[in-house]
Amino acid sequence: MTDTEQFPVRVEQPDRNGGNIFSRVFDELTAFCRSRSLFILHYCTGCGAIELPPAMTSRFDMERLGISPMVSPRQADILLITGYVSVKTLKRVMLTYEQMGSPKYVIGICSCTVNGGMYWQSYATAKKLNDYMPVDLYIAGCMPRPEAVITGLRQLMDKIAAGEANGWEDYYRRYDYYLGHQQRLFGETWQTPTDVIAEARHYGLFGPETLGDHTRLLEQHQAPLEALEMQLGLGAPDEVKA
Amino acid sequence: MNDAHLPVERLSIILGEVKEVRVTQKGPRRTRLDVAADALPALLELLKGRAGFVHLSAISCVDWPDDAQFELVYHLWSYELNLLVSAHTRIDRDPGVYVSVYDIYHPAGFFERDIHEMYGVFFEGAPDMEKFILTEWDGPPPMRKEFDSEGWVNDHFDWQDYRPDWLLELEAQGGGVMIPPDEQRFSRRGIEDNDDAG
Amino acid sequence: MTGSLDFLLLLSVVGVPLAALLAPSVVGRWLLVLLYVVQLVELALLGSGDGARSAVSFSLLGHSVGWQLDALGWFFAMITVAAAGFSAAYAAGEWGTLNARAGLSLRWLYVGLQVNVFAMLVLLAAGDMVALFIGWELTSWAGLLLMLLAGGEAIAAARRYIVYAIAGGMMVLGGLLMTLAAAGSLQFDAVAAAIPTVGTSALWAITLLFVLGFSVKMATMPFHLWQAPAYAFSPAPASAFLGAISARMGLFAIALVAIKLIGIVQLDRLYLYFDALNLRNLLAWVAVFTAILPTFVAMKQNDARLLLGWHGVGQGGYMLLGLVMADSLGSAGGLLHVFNHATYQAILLMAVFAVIHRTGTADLNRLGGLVARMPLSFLAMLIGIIGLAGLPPMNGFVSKWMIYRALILEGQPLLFVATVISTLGTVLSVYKLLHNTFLGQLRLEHETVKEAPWSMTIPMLVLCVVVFVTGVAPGLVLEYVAAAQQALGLAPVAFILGGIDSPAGTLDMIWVTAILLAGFGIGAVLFYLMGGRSRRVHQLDNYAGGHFLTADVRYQYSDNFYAGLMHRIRPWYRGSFAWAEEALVSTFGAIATAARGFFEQANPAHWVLVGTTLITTWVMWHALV
Amino acid sequence: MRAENYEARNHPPSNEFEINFGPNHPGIEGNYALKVKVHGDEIVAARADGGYLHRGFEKLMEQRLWIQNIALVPRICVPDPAPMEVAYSMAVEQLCGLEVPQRAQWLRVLLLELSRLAAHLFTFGGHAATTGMYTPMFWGVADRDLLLDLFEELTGGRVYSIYNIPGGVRRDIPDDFLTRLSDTLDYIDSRLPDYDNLLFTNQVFVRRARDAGPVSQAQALDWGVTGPNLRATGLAFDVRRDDPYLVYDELEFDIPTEQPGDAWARTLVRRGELLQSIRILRQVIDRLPDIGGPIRAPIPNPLAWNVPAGEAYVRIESSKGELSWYVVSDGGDKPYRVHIRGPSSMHAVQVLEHLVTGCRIEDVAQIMFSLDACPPEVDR
Amino acid sequence: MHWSELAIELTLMPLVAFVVGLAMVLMMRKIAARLQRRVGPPLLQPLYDIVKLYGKRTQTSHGMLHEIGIVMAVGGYVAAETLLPVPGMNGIAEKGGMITLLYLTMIPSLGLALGVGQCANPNGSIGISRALTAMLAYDIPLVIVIAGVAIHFGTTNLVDVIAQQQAGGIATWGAVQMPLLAIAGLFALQGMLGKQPFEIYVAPAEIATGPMVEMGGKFLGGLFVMQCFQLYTASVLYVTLFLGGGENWIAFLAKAFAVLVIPMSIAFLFPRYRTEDMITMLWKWPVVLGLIGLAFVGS
Repeated sequence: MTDTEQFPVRVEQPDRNGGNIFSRVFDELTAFCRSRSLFILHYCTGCGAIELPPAMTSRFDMERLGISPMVSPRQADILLITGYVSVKTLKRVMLTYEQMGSPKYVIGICSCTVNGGMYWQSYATAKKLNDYMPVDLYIAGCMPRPEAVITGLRQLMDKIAAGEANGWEDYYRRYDYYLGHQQRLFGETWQTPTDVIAEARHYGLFGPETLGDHTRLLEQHQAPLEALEMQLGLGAPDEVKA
Repeated sequence: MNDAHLPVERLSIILGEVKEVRVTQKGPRRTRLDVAADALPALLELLKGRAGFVHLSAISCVDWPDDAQFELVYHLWSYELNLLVSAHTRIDRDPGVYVSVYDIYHPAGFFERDIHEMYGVFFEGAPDMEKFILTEWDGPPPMRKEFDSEGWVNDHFDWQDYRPDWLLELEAQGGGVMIPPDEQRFSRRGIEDNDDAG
Repeated sequence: MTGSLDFLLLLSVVGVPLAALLAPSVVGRWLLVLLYVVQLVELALLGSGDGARSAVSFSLLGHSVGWQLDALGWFFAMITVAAAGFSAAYAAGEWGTLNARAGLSLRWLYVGLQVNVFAMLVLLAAGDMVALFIGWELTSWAGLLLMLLAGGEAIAAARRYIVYAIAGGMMVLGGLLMTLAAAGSLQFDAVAAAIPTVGTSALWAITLLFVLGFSVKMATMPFHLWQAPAYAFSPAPASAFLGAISARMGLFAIALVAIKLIGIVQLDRLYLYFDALNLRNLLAWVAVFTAILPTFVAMKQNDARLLLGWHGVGQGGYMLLGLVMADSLGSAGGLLHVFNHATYQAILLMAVFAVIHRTGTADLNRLGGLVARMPLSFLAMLIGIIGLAGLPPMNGFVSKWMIYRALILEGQPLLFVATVISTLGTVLSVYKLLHNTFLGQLRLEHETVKEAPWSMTIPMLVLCVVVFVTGVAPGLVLEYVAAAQQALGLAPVAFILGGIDSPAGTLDMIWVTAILLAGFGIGAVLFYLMGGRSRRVHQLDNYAGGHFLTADVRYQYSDNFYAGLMHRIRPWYRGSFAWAEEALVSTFGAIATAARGFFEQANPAHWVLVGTTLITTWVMWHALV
Repeated sequence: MRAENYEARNHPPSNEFEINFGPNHPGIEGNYALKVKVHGDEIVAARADGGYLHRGFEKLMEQRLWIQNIALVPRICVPDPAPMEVAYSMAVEQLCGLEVPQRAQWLRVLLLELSRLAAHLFTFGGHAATTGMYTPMFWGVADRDLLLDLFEELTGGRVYSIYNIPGGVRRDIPDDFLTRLSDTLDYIDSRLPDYDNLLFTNQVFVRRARDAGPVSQAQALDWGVTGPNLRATGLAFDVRRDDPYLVYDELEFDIPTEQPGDAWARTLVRRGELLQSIRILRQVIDRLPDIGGPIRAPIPNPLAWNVPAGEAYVRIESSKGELSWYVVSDGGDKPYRVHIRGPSSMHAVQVLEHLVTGCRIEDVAQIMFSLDACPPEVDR
Repeated sequence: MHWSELAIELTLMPLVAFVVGLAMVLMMRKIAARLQRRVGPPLLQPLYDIVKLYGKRTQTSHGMLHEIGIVMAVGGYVAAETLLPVPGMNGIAEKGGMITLLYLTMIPSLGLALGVGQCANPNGSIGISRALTAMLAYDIPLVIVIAGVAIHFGTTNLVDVIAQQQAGGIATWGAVQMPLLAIAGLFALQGMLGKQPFEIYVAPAEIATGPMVEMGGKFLGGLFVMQCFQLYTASVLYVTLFLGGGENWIAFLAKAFAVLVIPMSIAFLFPRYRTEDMITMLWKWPVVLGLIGLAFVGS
């Protein structure tokens, strides 16, 4: 990472001319629908969350843009980091982010997510969100007004429709980088239940920087969490349990 | 209770029975008591039982490293007398152990727990000394004066190196804030250094 | 080889010492399974009809006693022998070996099974009322053999069963004597002819005595308390066999006496309150309550075996209800339900015992998530509970549909609603069973559990096929049900291969299943072909309010599964149990008083015990010589 | 989470299971967690888990100048920030012996009561939403937004106003502000019947909220319950009246109380306070034009302001309950020690744990929202 | 009927149900928006949601049953729709009848229950336990209503039921002939749709949306599709039983949408009951009304 890079998120432009016309149309349609239907995770990580209810309710009504809140990370598309993240929260945010289904987008709301904001001195809050997860959009302000939040979401919608909001791919492709920062803050034996490397392999999102020193460290420590596949083992056990 | 002085007088009558208490009248509804550490629980019990100080508003801890002491302040409110009493006591910073007043005031549970994790003061007899806020914190008790918050931050976090285009342009033209991010912040240490120098 | 009832009974009797001889070895057990196959073939060769009459007959106190297998008996006999065969196969392999090592006497088990089959055949083939009584007593005591095997909890249940069985036997004996007094004969034809001339009070006495006596075995209310624990704690094959068919002997006897001999028209004669409630309606309501209450008791159980045991009691209510409707659709539904219940109850008990075999517990709070480790048992249980809950496309749906239709056609909406309440209760209860056993969190101690051995899964899976096939094409079974209906003197049901074809509502299960499978197919296409590939994750990768789920956290909802419902209906349980027990106590009081009238003895049970034993021995001696 | 936590141990033999309410859960207010052990649907044990919003305010404030801290303090309680500013300013004033001009005191009352109104409108919606009724939330938050417009006009900020400074307030009211305030109050008054029909007299809501999380008066005093939650148990105590600050002793208002102390009573008390706040604001509108004078007392150069050594304990009534600040100065340019006692530090921890234990899953969220606990106040 | 005709009907009926269901979902969200004094979603929002969910790149599954559960939930409704006559198309309605339909509509719930069970999340399990309890609660009035209708028309065949109602215009409609049962039916409808005050099994604030807790991507998309079918089925069943079915498509759709306005309007103005209160509510008034109605039908 060099200083000239503004955001360390590498956007890989999808090949928009590949495939047949049918699949292109289909991709366009999906991208359009993705941009028109955004589920926000209901997780108030910080004080910026106080401006989300106004943005959602009668006055600003985010639902007219197809944006609605969702409870579980499995259902959500957008992770709104609404303000400062304490280290304790950041762990949960990482867990939640990894549990969300891709494509997923992270929006950092409030100045605190950009550079620690007014808590730059605080021992408890993380200063730079994009060290730990790829951030697609920052909405600065303390706290940004609902109009700003909605404008930011509209920008995100445009980015999604144009196929540019690909921070989530970056997380898979450069997992080692993000994991390194997480390990620095949370300790060497840090492990989330989601196996990001296996996921990257499964979905073909494997990149040259997915693996590295930090993932090696992870593999040393981690307790394997493989899916409970159905097993048809029919061998005889050794003892009677009746 | 039309006469505002009446509750204060009632309080002073009760306090007259206790020795080794220094009473300072700080306002019409504020009284400061200074008491030795071993006499405090009995005083609280007396205040609760005799003067209706049933509400423990807060327990504050102040760190005095120069005296090697912690000051514990028990703020009590009486719904009968409409009077606030702050009972101050001091304990040794090392080993930093005191008795819990949970038996007298249940709200003390939270405050003692809080002081324990923030200052490392252990309260004997408290029902619950587990961490509450700093459960995943493995550094020293952060509220102690010797804990250097800023140093810890510099050790553990990176700083955003983002500079917008307009700022880069300004800088290219010789304007803007040219100080690198690491030197931008002014710290307590820096000011003290300046003070010393001045 | 042509079928002959004598040969069948002989096979059965010979089976008893054979079982004692062969049971300890694996090969021997499979040979015994073969014996059941032979019995089944023999039975099939007999055919469903009135042709098979036993050559053995004798005279008892001037009444000739003989055996004849009619279509009704044949229908029940087929189920009995098949259930025994499947149970025997289930236990033949690893289950038997391992449990024998653990101290279970396989000799007793197989002998008990065979004795039961024999006793039931004797009952089902009864050619007159004395034979019926002999068969009845044999069946009652034979059941005890299986219950006593497991020891422990089963002993207490068996002790309770003895009391009930003696009481029931006494009532039947009383009914027999009353019939003899009223009709002067104990031959079916003579009794049937004499009944319409019998006075109301005598008819009341006869009907009540018989029905109550047989109800004990059926475990209809208020005699429902004994059955679930007694059947549940027997060893696996015994439990499966008993749960599948044993209690249905009571239904057979009630059908025989109340419908064939006394006649449903005669029941209408017996009013309680003028026109409002006659004995038939009373029986229908008893049946409905038998269907409802045990179902809701089952919902509260935490032991999988007990849960199923209580359902066994409840399902009996449906059969009785269908029978007493006595129109072609309802009675066919009731009889079909006997078959259906036998199939899926056997599957369910086998699946539960497979789980016990692997994990050592049937406690629903100590299981969970086993679908990943025992998928075949899960499949079996799934099909079983779809059948038990009466959802399409399994066979349970067909029989229940027929009963519903009959209730609506007969203009009994309240009974219909009550029946549906029971069905819904069943759905709730079986989901709890499935969820707590196979779904949810896999416990750490079960991570290494393996699927049950083939010897246990194959009987389950074969039965699953039966459940599905007879669900899709109920006409296969309805053919024999119709014959049984004719044997009972009822109008046979108008069936087609796929179900029922009647002007006021048709059921064609072939269509329903086809459309359902097509729907699933479309659903599968929509799911699997559209959208991205899915990836399986570990159960700890789960939503926990944003927290990390760690391995030592119990993350499974099992105990008091329907807590919300229980908040509403828990007070009603106490009420209903109190009521049922009171009813039971007063019934016993009535029986004791009645018995005192007959025998002028303070403790009639002993006399009945001694008498029954003597009669049985005597009959056996005659039959064998 | 550390890797060893995923390694196999034995599951507990108990039939209880664990459910976490929060931090990512709609049944919890803000970023906070309540870990409960459940048996059937009954909570058998509850454990509050905070610290997700911990920023170390008390430490931060020791590192910043007295005047810098005024920007920091409203962040301590997000839904109701104004009382924090006022309390901090009052503490500094006490330490310096500053006399706040009358007009500034009235303006502070105006700000505090507006903030209370906004906070209560927010709370109703939250409480209703936990019982499955979302419409009051949509209405309440939208109506609250009108109040935020007033904040913006008065202070420049929608949520964090940073309107107070030690010695007074930052600016005077704009032209015609009082008219617009009066209009907004009229509007909210006119909306109250709608709220009554929708929420406060809704039979299903009453059925849900009644008997949920009841607190007796004795228990409330024992556990340090304050504010509306205490008044819902029948004790008519309000810091504004019984330990008056600013100009509250010149204002007429009642203290609404209810007896039963359950979620329903707590919500009703807040509804009563809404009316009282409107009443107070109307009095402010009437009297403010007649009160002249400066809006702040002169203070020394704030960047080199050494506050005299001493200590001050300030209590005020926030919308959640008794808010108190203990500020110690050693005579330097930064506070030596600041201790913030948010009302929620009782409500969200001990009281919540007590009330939730033994209740049902259905009521957990409702109890938390009806206590109007504010997690950032607990975590600081 | 020629087989090809039947095949077309069988294809069209679920398709129509889905499209109408999408419109019903939109209507529901629009009604909510109006009551909450806001604009609400754009016209194609339900479709966007479903396409987006199916188009998710990563799909998290907890095992085969989790997937099969969704297949059953959608497939069960696809099958059920062919038993529900619409104007001009009877499908195989004559081969099943209302009892079969009633039971077929339980299949999706059971399928969903299986899928949720595999997720190993107690929130989901509690949701399912509550959903099944709700089913027990609303099915009792529903079954009373169905029994009443079946006895009134003397058949369980839905085609006959419609034909009899359309024979004499509005006067022979079920709602006119059996007003009490029609009212009881509305209660059951509210319960069937799982809307407030009977919305106990999604309950976000209590159990984090219950059954949906571990559903993401196309799993949730499947549930959204299922919701379309559910709205359609409930409303069309009510129209068929009480409002004379559809004489033509316009009347049919008008009735179907009009029926839904009632539960939707109620839904957003009430909180949810606790489980036992919901049971009391559904076992008290609609059952009493239904039984009285049943007595009138029987006589």
